[in-house]
Amino acid sequence: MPEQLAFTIEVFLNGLMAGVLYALVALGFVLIYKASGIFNYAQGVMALFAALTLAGIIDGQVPFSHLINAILGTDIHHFGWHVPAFLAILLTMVVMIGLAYAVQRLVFRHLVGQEPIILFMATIGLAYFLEGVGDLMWGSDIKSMDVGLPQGLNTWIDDTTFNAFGYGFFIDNLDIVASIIAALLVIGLVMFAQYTKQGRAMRAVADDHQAALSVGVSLNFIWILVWSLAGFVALVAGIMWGTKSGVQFSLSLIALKALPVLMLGGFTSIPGAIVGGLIIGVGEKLFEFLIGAPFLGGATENWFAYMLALIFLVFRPQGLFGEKIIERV
Amino acid sequence: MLYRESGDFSSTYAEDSQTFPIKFDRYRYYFVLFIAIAVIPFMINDYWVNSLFLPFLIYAIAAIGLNILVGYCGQVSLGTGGFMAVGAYACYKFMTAFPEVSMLVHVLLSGLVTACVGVLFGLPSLRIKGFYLAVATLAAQFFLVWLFNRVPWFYNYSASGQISAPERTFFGIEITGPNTQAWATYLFCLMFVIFSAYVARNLTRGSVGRKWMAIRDMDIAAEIIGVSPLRAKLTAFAVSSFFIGISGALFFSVYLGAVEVGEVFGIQKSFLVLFMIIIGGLGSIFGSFAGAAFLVLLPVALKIVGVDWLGWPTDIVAHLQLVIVGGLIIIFLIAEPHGLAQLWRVAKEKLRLWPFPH
Amino acid sequence: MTDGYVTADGRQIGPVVMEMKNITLRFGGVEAIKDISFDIRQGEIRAIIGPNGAGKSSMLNVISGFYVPQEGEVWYKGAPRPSMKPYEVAQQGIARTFQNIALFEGMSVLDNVMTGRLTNMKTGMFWQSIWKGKAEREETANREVAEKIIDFLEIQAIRKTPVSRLSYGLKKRVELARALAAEPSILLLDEPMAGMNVEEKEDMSRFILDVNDEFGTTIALIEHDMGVVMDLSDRVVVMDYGKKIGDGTPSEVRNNQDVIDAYLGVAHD
Amino acid sequence: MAHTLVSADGPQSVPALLHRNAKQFANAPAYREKEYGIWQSWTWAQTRDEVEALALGLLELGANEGDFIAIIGRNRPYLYWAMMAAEMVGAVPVPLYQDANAEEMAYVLDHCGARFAIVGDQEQVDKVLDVQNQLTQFERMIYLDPRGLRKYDHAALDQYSAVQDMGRKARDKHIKELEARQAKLDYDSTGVMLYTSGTTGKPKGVVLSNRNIIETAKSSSAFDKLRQTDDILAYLPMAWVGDFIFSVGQALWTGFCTNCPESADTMHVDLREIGPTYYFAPPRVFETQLTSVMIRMEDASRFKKWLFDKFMAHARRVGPAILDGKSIGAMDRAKYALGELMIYGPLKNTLGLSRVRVGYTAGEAIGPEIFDFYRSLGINLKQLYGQTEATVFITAQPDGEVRSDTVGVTCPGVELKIAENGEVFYRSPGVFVEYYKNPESTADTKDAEGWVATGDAGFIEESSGHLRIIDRAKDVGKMADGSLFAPKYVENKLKFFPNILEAVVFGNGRDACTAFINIDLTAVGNWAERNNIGYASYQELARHPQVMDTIQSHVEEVNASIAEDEMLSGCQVHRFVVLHKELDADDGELTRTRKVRRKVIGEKFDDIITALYDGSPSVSTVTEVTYEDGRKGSIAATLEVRDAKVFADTRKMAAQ
Repeated sequence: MPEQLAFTIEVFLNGLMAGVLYALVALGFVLIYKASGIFNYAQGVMALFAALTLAGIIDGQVPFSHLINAILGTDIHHFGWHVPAFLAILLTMVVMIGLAYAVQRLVFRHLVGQEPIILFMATIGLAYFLEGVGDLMWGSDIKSMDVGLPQGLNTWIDDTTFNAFGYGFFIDNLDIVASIIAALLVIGLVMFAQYTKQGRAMRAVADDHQAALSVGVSLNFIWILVWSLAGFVALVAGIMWGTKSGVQFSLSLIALKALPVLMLGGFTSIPGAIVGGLIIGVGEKLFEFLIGAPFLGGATENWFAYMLALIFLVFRPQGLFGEKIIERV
Repeated sequence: MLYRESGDFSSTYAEDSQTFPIKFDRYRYYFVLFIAIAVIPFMINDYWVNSLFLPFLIYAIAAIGLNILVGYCGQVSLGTGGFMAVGAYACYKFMTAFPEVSMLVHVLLSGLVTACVGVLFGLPSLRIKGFYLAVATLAAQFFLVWLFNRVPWFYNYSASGQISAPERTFFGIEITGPNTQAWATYLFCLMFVIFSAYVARNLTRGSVGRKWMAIRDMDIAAEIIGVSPLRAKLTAFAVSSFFIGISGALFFSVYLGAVEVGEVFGIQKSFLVLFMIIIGGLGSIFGSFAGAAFLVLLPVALKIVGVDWLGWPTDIVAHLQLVIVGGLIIIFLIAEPHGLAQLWRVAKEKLRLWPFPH
Repeated sequence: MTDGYVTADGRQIGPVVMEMKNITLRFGGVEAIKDISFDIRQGEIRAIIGPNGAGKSSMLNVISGFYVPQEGEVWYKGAPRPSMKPYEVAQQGIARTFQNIALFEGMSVLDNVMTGRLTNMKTGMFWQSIWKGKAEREETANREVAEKIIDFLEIQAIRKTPVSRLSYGLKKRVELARALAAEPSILLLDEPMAGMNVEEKEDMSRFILDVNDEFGTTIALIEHDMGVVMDLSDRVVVMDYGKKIGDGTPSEVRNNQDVIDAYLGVAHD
Repeated sequence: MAHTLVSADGPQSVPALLHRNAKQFANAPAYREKEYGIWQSWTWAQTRDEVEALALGLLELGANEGDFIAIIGRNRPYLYWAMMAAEMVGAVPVPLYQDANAEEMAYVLDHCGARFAIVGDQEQVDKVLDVQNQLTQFERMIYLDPRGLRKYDHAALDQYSAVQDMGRKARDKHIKELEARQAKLDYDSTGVMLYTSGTTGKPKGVVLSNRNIIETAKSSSAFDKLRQTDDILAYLPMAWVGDFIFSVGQALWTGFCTNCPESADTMHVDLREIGPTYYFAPPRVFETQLTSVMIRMEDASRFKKWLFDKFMAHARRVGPAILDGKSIGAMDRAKYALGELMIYGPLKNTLGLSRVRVGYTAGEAIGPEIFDFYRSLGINLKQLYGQTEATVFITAQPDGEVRSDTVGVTCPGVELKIAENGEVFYRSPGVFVEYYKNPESTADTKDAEGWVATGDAGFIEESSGHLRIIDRAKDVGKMADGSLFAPKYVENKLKFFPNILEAVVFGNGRDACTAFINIDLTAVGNWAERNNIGYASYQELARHPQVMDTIQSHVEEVNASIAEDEMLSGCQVHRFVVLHKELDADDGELTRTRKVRRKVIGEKFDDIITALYDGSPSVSTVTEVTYEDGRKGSIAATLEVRDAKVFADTRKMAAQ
């Protein structure tokens, strides 16, 4: 029956758009992982941190105001100015680069050569740390974020689909814009990795540290670079999620969404991240719509992605596009 | 400095491989045991029990469990919260289904149930390794929490969707429910702690333990010298989950009394226990205790200092806590990957060599 | 299956215990081993030599069941060996050491040696969790064996040291101890002397010989230092580019033209 | 459960004592050995069975009464049992120095005409096989450790355990005979024969009867109130009479436990684990231990060093007094107690001496500060004076009367007399029977009334009644000006400096004294490292000017102290050299017990001695050396000869 079919298609489209966002976040992971073997659990919190910072800068908050007030007993909150979105984004990016530098300098430079799992746990620690700092800087209250992205029902699609199917798809402009930006960003990053000097250096490092070193690539630089890129991705993701549902802790959970994407796509594969993202995005929405909600009491998005990835991994441990692991002794 | 070891030798392998080969350590251990069993129960009140002792004891069990999996067998799991939930809900179902049975049985059974679930989610560990596995265990975490949230049978169709512990006894003494006594709940949990530590120690010192550690240190070599990865990993998952299940059961029935799975056994819980063993020391039972104690005491200490003394708003202290815990994890991973346990070991070595430096 | 016979160098060795029959092993397209056959006799020291990348290690991995050959059979104790997991092979009494040391860094020397006994330790989890009684008795019994090995290889002094603190040479010795602890019927040594100084090499050779005649252990070893091999082994298989180019006593092999060619200009590292 | 003495009509032989212990202390530990990671232990009952099994085995192999059975190897329970087993079958055990070279071994084996040898491992088996063809009576060898011996021809070779099994099987066949032979043993039958390393000439076989062994063991045990629960560590050569008396004589008499280390290089670890209550070590052991303590403390943190120095100073002040039970101020006692907790206790613990109740040193004079160091820690370290011919004990220091410069009062049952030339004579139940196959030397050491010449010069202090030894009697000579020349006395004073390992003083019949000096490589080497002075060899280090200076300052200090003693002030060292090689038993320059062989050295280095006296500033020489593996080589060197300041008699100076 067309009605049902139409719903399904609508769900599919929404899934697709969510998927693009997943892909974007996942890309952040892949970049860092490829270049430094670090599986950055803190990616999500970085998005939150970026969003908080951006929102904070835009309406001119004083960083650490709560803490300062608590210590000095003062009562300062705002500088009393408002920073234009564009400038604010630039400033935030600067902050994120500074963060990238600090993280590389203070944490991972001391953990070079550790097993991946140690690094992974370190990023969990980092996640906690960042979350705490973010809250201390800007306060933990939910902030709205407006950088001028269009929002609300896209009437054009609504009309056309209505005329076509006799049922109007409800698709949010934000999602469309977001997925377009994400798509562009994804393409951009791939280009960067493939064609720029730094990009190639980055891949060289990913393939073989020693070799890269011997041809004079500065690991330190590359690592700071990838962390900055990850920061940038986080910022973009933060903006979109923030605009959609406000800047709050739950934002950091998109990391948890991205993990299964990676397991599906393989930690080292950029296309994997993209395809994986789409599969998961579409998959979980459809599953929820067709099975979850009607039969399982809903909210299956929480685990569907993981279960899918898990089952998938058991049969193909290296993921969709990951290289096959040959064990030696 | 305090050690007097000469003349303290072993003439059988049993003596040589006992847990505390050095007399001095042995006596100190007996002393601590004595304090814990025969002194503390007479000195504590509800406040101390609920703010310190119960959480410490219960987390210690969970930490021991997780340490067996992560520290001894090298399989990182982020599903601890989920498994504790299994323990809790299993316990709840048993308590409600068989009211007259002793709590002891309920808790142990919950442990067994969790062990089975653990094995189930351990199966993938045969194919996937390292943090692939770590991430995979998140599946368990989310799925289980969702399960207990969404399937009414688990919470006996209660309107709130919560589970709350009815009054149950152990040898006629009330252990759960509103009107329990501090010493009773304390001793009940202590009993399980001692049991867990004893079993964990025995397993890790023997052939099972060596299989686990072999897998941890170099799985391929382990398989080639005759260790079946399947059995080694699954036993680790089973034992680990067994303890985690017990702690989950106690956490719900004795400590909290009522639980909303989402907030109590969420992923944060998984991380908390993981942090305990990282700070305490991977691959060390003492470390499990140290870590648990540390992360139980820290918030209390912070609250006392931040809120009570300095009069800061609680949320700021809470955020500060995040920063400190996160920072500590990183610092420990960088400076002392073997955690407090290692620091303790080093200190001990220094004392034994005193007055010589090496 | 033939009986014991005397090598051309006049040493009495036993009947065939293991036989490779037309083994071929491929990785993707690459042929690591091409249709190789040879046998290992009871109580002998059998060397597999050849330049780097000749497929020696792959051969050892086939024997220890870590690689499964696409073609050919491994005969063990007079019967074709069904395909089995490496740990099952180990339980059949085949122990080995590794080219780049594969000790369990997180454990003490003693514990590492004890892991060699794992295949003999059968007590169930339940009894182990109680420890007293069954488990403890088993532990002691196996500890005695382990200690004999430790004494034999003269590593008493480092018994309780974590292996991570040991020198390279000692690690190699501990690894040998771990393999011996299993009381194997066949002992595979993958370049036991790689990266050792002359002194350490001498010690190691001595130990290998002692093991062979104290315990009568059959030994198959890989080494590309010709000199060492010639002194140690009863019979030698020479491999090059995955093919067998020679098989016989050291003296026979030494005069084999193909072998000489293969070794000409081959860098010994 | 201290054990009460049994009167002389008690057990009359070593085997008899063994049987008594097997009954009386059946389940008490008799022997322990660190092997396979733990202390393998045997109770007295088990020991008796092991020994008996071996004895029966020996009978099966055809051991006769009066046979000599050589025993060679490091200290192991099995070898002690071998001695007892030998005595059981009426044979005489002859322990040999395991590090003796082939010729020495050949001589002894041939001299006593041993039929059997019971040895430790391949090394000794090979040694004996080498010399076997020179031996007429030698028949079979029994070895302990089968390693590497599998391929040997076993026609005349048996494994220890195999012999025991043999014995157990043949029990019924031989047990009567064995008992009969043991029954025959009495106080006068030979218990053991020990070869004295002999500072000059060939070793002599000292025959000791059961009386000698048991009477000495009895009286000395009583003297120090040894207990059945005591523990000793057996690590000194089994061929040395001391080890025999401690690990067999006294062990059997009081029934305490003898512990054998795993190997020479784990000695210190094992010592620490066992923590003996009754401990003997020659001065050099205490010396090296003290040196290593000081060296280890060097890299300790400032605070620890400060603590260490502070408390050690206090200990030096009051420690010995406290040990001697003198009355000390409460304040000092308190401080000492604190020190015990902070420093002394831990130190004794790490040294493995915390349980020592009776500690002895002998054989050489011990440096006062070394001696005091240990006593100040509260370790009851004492000196004794003895020799093989006396079954060890001649004099010993009773608790509470301990000094570094005397060797104590006569042991129970011992009489002393001093000859005009100052030589010390003694008479006691411990006096040996004879030198085997050597009546004339027997005669000139032991006279008709049983007085034995020690060959040492000394005198008895009127004040304390303690004996003081100056030197070997024959070494005490006259200088050109007729004044007394006591080289050992000077040498000891020199050797008390950690930097000086050995010293040989010359001057007999000359107008002045000169000296050879060996530096202590550990001590000086460590000093060199700390002042980053590089050196490739002992020789190079010994040549180093700064080292020479240090040694010179030591020599001059010694001269100063000698100057204070009227009698000996002539013995001040005028010139000295630091030798280019370490004096070594393998080169015959020292005895196996590391006593200096004056004559040998004098001949070997006469060119250097001439240089010492003809005033030349340096001397070049070539010396032959023997390496561990027995190969010979030679080293050439040019040595600097130094003049040392000498002092006039200080009392005159004080007068000015």
